[in-house]
Amino acid sequence: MSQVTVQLFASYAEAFGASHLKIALDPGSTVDDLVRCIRSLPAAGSLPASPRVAVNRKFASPDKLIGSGDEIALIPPVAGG
Amino acid sequence: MSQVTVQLFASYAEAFGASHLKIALDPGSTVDDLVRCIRSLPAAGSLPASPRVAVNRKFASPDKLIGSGDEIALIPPVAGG
Amino acid sequence: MKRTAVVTRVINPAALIAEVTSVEVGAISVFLGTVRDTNDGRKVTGLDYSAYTSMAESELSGIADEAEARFGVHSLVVEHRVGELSLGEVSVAIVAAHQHREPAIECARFVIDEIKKRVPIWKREHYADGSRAWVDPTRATEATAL
Amino acid sequence: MKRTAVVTRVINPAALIAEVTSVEVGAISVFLGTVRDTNDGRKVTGLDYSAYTSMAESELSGIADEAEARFGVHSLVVEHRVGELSLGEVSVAIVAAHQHREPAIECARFVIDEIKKRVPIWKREHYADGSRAWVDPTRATEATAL
Repeated sequence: MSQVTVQLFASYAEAFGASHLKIALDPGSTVDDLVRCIRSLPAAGSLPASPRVAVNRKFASPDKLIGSGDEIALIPPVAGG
Repeated sequence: MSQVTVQLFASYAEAFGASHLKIALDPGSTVDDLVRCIRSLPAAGSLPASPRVAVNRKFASPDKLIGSGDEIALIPPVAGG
Repeated sequence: MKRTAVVTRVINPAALIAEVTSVEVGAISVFLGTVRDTNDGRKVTGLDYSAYTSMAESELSGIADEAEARFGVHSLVVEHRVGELSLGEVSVAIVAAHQHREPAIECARFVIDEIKKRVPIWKREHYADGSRAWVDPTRATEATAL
Repeated sequence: MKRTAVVTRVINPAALIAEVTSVEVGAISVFLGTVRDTNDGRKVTGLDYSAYTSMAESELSGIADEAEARFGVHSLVVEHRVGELSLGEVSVAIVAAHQHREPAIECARFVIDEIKKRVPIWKREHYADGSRAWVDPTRATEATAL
């Protein structure tokens, strides 16, 4: 059991009323496991089924393993340009 | 028999050593007739087989009839941009 | 030469054009995104952009690397502005220079298309009634056609 | 708004961008042609452009009308410079503004492609040995790929 910090931005930060979440994960957890944890939170209703996740500033696939020192962020639909 | 003035530009002006030519044409002559007259001139060696001709500031097809008051120009390959 | 940046100040297209100007290039293609007063039929009074800045800079830099490899551009400068923007202001500028025109134009198009897909920057519209809303291009009707 | 011109002075891209900037547009696409120091492998020291000015202005205006009809641009400004140009200077500038990016980009591309086909403007290159030669894109090997 380890705790990761998940950065939130824009509409997701607004939905959770916070700039980050602390999530407890079992060792060997993947991005998909993390997303399921987050989606079980009360404020997660407005999240899409598969929100994009960045690990160490790169978009990560659902099966990517999460390490204890990783920089993790939940990425709302981008709207730059 | 009437005389038209043909404006020359760039490489064509250089080839003829002049900014315009005076060409005598039979009534009812077309752009194609005019081109054949010009190609028969001694300095016309460097002209392409079918140089583009503008009549009244528009590219003209070979069968276009030439009127006495028309503004006529021989247009070298354009190289703007 | 390649430079990409997320900036919080006004973008100066003339300065970016000067940056890529060189006797070695024959074509400069520029794309500017600007703030419109209408979106999806709704009147917009202003915008703010926010970013996951470190990742946005990394993605912009990766896009520029890909663009350089793909189009062989001589130089490429990209700036995306974040923070509060007024109507008519420039939100993003892409300036690509090449010997020839086709790769310069295609490079600028590639960069703006990729930015819209994968740079973590978000736009919030401000409306006349004082309300604000995050733009979601995966939902918007008109924005998806952008 | 549409404006086209053959000019004998320096082209100022920033002024042209300002001309099309409006809260009604979201995308500005700019194409600049600039003077390179090399063509077909030969060192170029400068250029002069000459034009059949009245017809060039008429063709530019016709191209802009076609572009507006085809792409529905909000505004379009085109300037082509003639006379003596130094290396690195801008010979042609096309600035197209639209609500959305795709038509703005396609409009600028269309205009430069059409200019290369049918605007009666001619370019003479100056070489290091003092000689000068008119560029003929129908013959040149590299220029045809432009």
